[in-house]
Amino acid sequence: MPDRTTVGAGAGVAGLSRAQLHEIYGYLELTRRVEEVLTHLYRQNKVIGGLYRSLGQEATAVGSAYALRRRTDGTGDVIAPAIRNLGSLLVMGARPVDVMRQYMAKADSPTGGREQNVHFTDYDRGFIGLISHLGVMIEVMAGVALSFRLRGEDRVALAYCGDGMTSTGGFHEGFNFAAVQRLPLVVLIESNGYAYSTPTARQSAVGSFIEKAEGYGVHGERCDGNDVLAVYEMTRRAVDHARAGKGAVLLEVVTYRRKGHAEHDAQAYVPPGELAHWEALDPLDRFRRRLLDEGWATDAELDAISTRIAGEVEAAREAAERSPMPEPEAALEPVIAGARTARPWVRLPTPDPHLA
Amino acid sequence: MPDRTTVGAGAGVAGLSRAQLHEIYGYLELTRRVEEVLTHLYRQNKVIGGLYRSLGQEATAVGSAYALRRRTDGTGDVIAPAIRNLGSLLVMGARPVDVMRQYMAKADSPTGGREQNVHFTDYDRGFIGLISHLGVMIEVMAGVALSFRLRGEDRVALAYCGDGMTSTGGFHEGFNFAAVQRLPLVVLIESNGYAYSTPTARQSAVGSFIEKAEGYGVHGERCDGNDVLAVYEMTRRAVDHARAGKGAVLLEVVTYRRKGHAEHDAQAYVPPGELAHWEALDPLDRFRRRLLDEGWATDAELDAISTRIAGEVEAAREAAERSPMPEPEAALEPVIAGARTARPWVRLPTPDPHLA
Amino acid sequence: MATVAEQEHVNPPRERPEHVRNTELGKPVTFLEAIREALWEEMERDPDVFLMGEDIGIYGGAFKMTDGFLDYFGEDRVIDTPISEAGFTGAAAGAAHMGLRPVVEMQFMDFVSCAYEPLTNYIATSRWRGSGPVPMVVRGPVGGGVRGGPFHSQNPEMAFFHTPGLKIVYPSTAYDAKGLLKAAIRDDDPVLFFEHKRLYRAPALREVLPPEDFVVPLGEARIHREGTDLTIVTYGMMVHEALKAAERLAGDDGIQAEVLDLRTLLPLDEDAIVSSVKKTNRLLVVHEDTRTGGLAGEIAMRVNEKAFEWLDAPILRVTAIDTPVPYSPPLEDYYLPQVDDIVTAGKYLAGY
Amino acid sequence: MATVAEQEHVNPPRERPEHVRNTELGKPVTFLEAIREALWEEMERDPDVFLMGEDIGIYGGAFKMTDGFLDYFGEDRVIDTPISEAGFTGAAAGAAHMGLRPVVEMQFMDFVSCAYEPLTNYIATSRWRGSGPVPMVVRGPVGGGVRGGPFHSQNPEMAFFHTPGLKIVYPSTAYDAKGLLKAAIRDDDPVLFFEHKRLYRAPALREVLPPEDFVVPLGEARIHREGTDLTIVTYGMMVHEALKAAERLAGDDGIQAEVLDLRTLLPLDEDAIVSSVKKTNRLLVVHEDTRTGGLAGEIAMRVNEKAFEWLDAPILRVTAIDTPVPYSPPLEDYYLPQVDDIVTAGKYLAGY
Ligand SMILES: Cc1ncc(C[n+]2csc(CCOP(=O)(O)OP(=O)(O)O)c2C)c(N)n1
Ligand SMILES: Cc1ncc(C[n+]2csc(CCOP(=O)(O)OP(=O)(O)O)c2C)c(N)n1
Ligand SMILES: [Mg+2]
Ligand SMILES: [Mg+2]
Repeated sequence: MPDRTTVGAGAGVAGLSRAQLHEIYGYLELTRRVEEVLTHLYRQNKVIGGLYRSLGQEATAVGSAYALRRRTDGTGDVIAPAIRNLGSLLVMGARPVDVMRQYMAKADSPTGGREQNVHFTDYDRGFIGLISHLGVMIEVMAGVALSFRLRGEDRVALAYCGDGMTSTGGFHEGFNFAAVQRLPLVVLIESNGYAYSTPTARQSAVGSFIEKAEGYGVHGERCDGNDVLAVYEMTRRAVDHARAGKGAVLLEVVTYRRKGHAEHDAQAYVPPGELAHWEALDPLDRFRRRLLDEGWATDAELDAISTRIAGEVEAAREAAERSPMPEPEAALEPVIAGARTARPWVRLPTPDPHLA
Repeated sequence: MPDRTTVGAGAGVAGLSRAQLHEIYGYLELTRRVEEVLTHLYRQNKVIGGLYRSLGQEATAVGSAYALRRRTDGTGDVIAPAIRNLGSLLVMGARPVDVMRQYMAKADSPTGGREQNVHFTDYDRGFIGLISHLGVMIEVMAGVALSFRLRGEDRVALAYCGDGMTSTGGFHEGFNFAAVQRLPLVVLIESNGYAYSTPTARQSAVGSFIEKAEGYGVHGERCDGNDVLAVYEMTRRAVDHARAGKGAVLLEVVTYRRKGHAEHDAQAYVPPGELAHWEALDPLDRFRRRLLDEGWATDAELDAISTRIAGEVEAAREAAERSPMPEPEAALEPVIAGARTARPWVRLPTPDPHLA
Repeated sequence: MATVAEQEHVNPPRERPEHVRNTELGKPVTFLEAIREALWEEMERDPDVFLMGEDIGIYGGAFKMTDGFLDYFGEDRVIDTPISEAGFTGAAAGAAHMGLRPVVEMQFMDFVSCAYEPLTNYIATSRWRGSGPVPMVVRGPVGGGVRGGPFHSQNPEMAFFHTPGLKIVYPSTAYDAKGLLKAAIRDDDPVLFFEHKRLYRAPALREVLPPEDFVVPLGEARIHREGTDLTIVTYGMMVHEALKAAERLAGDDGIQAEVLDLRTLLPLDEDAIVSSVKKTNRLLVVHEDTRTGGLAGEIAMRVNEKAFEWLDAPILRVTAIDTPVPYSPPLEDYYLPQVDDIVTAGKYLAGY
Repeated sequence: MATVAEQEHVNPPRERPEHVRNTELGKPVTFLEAIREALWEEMERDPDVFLMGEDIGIYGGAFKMTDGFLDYFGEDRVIDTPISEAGFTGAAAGAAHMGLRPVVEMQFMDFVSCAYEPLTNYIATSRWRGSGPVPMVVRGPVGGGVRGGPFHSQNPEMAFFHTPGLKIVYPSTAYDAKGLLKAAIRDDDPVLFFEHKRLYRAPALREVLPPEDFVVPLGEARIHREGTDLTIVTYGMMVHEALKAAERLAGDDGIQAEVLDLRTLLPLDEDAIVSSVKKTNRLLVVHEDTRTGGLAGEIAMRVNEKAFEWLDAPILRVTAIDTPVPYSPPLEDYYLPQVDDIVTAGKYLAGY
């Protein structure tokens, strides 16, 4: 993997103000912090299902989402995260407490406990919750981009895609549709070394995913995914391209999944030295160093951000822990408008099959 | 479309003997002749379903299949035709009478009247009948190629693929699997201008499908599909590559579908002049001219071939017409081994629901 | 930002082409024309409605359903897609999320199997997952008897009947087809809309339709023929076979069969089935689809739950045999349920 | 040309790793271990058997089913695939055509929906189309109760039950799992093999299995508990819930319920169902799957056709509610059929 890393563009301050750079730093911190707290909750058996970490990939999520037009009234750009894009959601405006409630299956989670982790939607803030089935979100986001074109809105759709997800028919059909229709869709491939335990070389024979761009007749670009400003700048160019009506774009970032597929995965398949190599390329450390080296921030400023965020996350945890679990009958949440889900007759006080 | 035609390699006699060149000519003639007879039968309402012509594309089908190791004992190369690859089937050894019986839904057709047209299989001769659903045959043929590798057999699988079929998830998943596993699979894309009424530019934004090869990390090549020797040579190289264990290959031929999608299609969507342009590039005429120009055949020889083939096809037609339609109860043909398909109780002499 | 609605007003309204003006002119329409009118009128009525599918634009669709639509409504609202049923079905969901109302055509419904994953996992669950409604219609030709062979003749309703969150509509008359399709397009949930190819141009189905806008509500069965001796529950093409059988039963033996056309399969109009069975005490289910796992099963279960005491005879079914749809006419005729079969079963049940 | 068989003989047989030697050593095995042994033994027995799936090689599968297989059998027979369920399922069919016997793993059976098209159209019809048999197995974990949420908890049997040409197996004990999987691998037709996650490591299911090679024939239900008052037809995880309910019914009220485990859903063992119903005259179907369109329907239809006169009460069912599988424990517990529900329904029926 290491040999595939290109060093990021890092071209100056990328048109970002000092405050914006600090904000980006804050989102990186926030992402990592939320996941650390989730890890604690997981170990306490308070996370109900699996826990998926993005450790080492936060720059990808945060840098790319930060390049979008972010609104809270449903008029901005729209993303579909993949499982490791907690950072993108947070940048778009998702609240840490909601993420925690999702993981903890609480009644007041955005999905009422019906769905889990980052599988939740906020059209106002511009994110659409994925389902587990890999690939379908690329199709869905092609349609979101289509709606922008049909309505003459200059909005952009950004779909995140793992290296593994590129192998699905959904990726191909969805992206080809967007390419041929020249839709404002950016697909960002996060080449993070693995799909579960499967190394990228067993997923595709292609040297770099960006070589697929030509095969779809679209613009493609690639950068170091652990350099948050490089990711920001590249995504910014792609989003501008798409917004200008020049069609779909395929992006690739090279990064690395430093934890297992989910918390249960002991990563026994990882060759020795690989983790250490990538730890040294930690995106938070790198960005912090850069901010300090370039004089864009002081230690004190960054520490203050970290402290503030630690407090916010702690407050979110407390709130999430206090949240109730759903009432059983909330399972009757209807699947179609206006209809009620039939209750099992055997759970009525006096069972009567005429109510079956 | 015309602008996308590259003039074929046409590099000499391609290692083919005079007799082989005549044989190729014969297969081209045979393909066209069988389809002409089918067209008559269709107009007489003797073809039960639709009729799919390959007029103008015969060189692609014949030239590519001729490059394979053809056997009759199940040890040769294996193809999966698409709907316009009658010529490939004939080269592999399919009998014209069987093709006609398929179209006419006769009891003694290779599928007993259950399936139609070129949807039939002969493992001994090395062809696997497609189903209508586009894309799945690429997946299936990846598996055929896998079996060759697992068994250490130096056989090759060749799957035909329309420009339209490239848009399917099946194409992507099947070909990617073959690419990453370095299987002896050659996929030949017949870029014939249309998928039904949809021009290629609405199917994909790619300039030429061969640009997809790099995106799968495989070798790719492209040639003039109306030059039978160019197709032969290109396929030959691809097949040698695959047989040598160097992995999957993506080929593209540029050709043109001169009839509608099926006989009912009046081609109203075809721009003026396009048909005439391609008529002038007729692969049979071109090959005949070439054979004569190069002194590889005489008019008399070629006429004799044509006459012989006309006779053979006529005999096939007579035999196919004489074939009986299936008996109704042949519909009970079982779907799983050893089981019988339940007969509708209402068709038994004395209906008894206990036999339902 | 200009909405589609605003853009529309830029173009002055043009004259409808002749072939979608039959009802307007008081002329009878075929089943196919009724569907075409529904599509046309909904597109005129609501600028958020748009079409996607293979060859639906310049070609007007494999069955010419959308003939003339591209010219009138333009490329943005009549979109020729690549061959990618999963892709454009998934894309329809995305567009529907954003407030549009896509109607996608499967060239043949047999190919909806390629979109099985987005339909059953993403689309059907969206509302329940809190990702909002997915107002979209997937429509296309279904059914056998047209010598289409195993991949152009399928009745794929049972692939979806088991999925909470989907609706399935399968009309049998021109009136219902028009009214149900309009209702489906206006519905806030995803609807699969099945159009039997043998009904498309059947002369006997030509009908003069009301000139005014009308819908037929989803989820309501319809009694096509009243009867007292036997209930035949059916849908689609088989409604017409059942009606023929009912005439013969009445003529030959004085058996009065009630023919109930489900029209919407999901949600199932259980009340209509149950009340007819309570009247006739005998139930025959007829479907063109194969036997094992066909819709008859769910109906049998519902009647057991709600009207067992009223049953004077076993619930029986007349269906296709359990194989793919064969191509050759003698085979396909054997495969498909025939009027004779319904008559035989009807007599059997009436005499039970 | 070297066949796989010949190649194998080149490698001297090595010692089986410890974790597949339980039965050999007379030790009890879990449901999961029984399946693992079946896979291992079939791969040893028949060099044409090979495995494909996501993360089944070095990782040994998401549930560690194929742990150690890669080392022993090598990369050619234990193939880690790209994420492409349709792709490798279709590829399995191609390999099966050529005489191999692929066993593919769905990481979760929920993802078999991605392979719906090749399974129902290509694979199921192959023999009938004259393209020869497709001896292959698609296996993987199914079922809820593990807090997996809507996409890691599904019971997708009804997506395939309607397709002539497929077989569906859903075992409930370690013995059956081993014997049925062996039978499935040796079967000449495509088999879907469902493994309930809650059974995988359930301590109560540990069993000492016969050391010799055995199969459990496909298509045969099994009576787990004899009874005279009521038949409970079920399968998979619900067999164990039904058995618990039967004990309670016997203890509380002296109601003797017969518990029939279908084991194979397709082909359905109609004879076993019918003869049990003829004995008990009452039928309750229990399935973990959702209600509408679930397997109960077909069973109701078959019993109507074959044993209506024997029914003293309506056929009833206890099933999941008609929604996706919810993630949160209180919701999922409400969603799933519970022992209490079976007891309630059993009492109701017995007293009918
Ligand atoms: C269609 C489908 N098949 C299998 C899975 C199981 N699965 C979940 S995540 C995953 C690996 C994804 O890898 P990648 O796309 O590279 O994303 P990453 O986890 O590396 O971020 C797999 C195989 C799935 N969710 N969907
Ligand atoms: C999955 C699927 N969708 C739609 C169709 C209907 N259909 C049959 S052939 C065809 C066009 C195929 O075009 P192409 O692949 O270019 O092959 P050509 O006909 O040009 O040889 C279409 C859309 C189908 N058979 N399968
Ligand atoms: Mg990855
Ligand atoms: Mg084409």
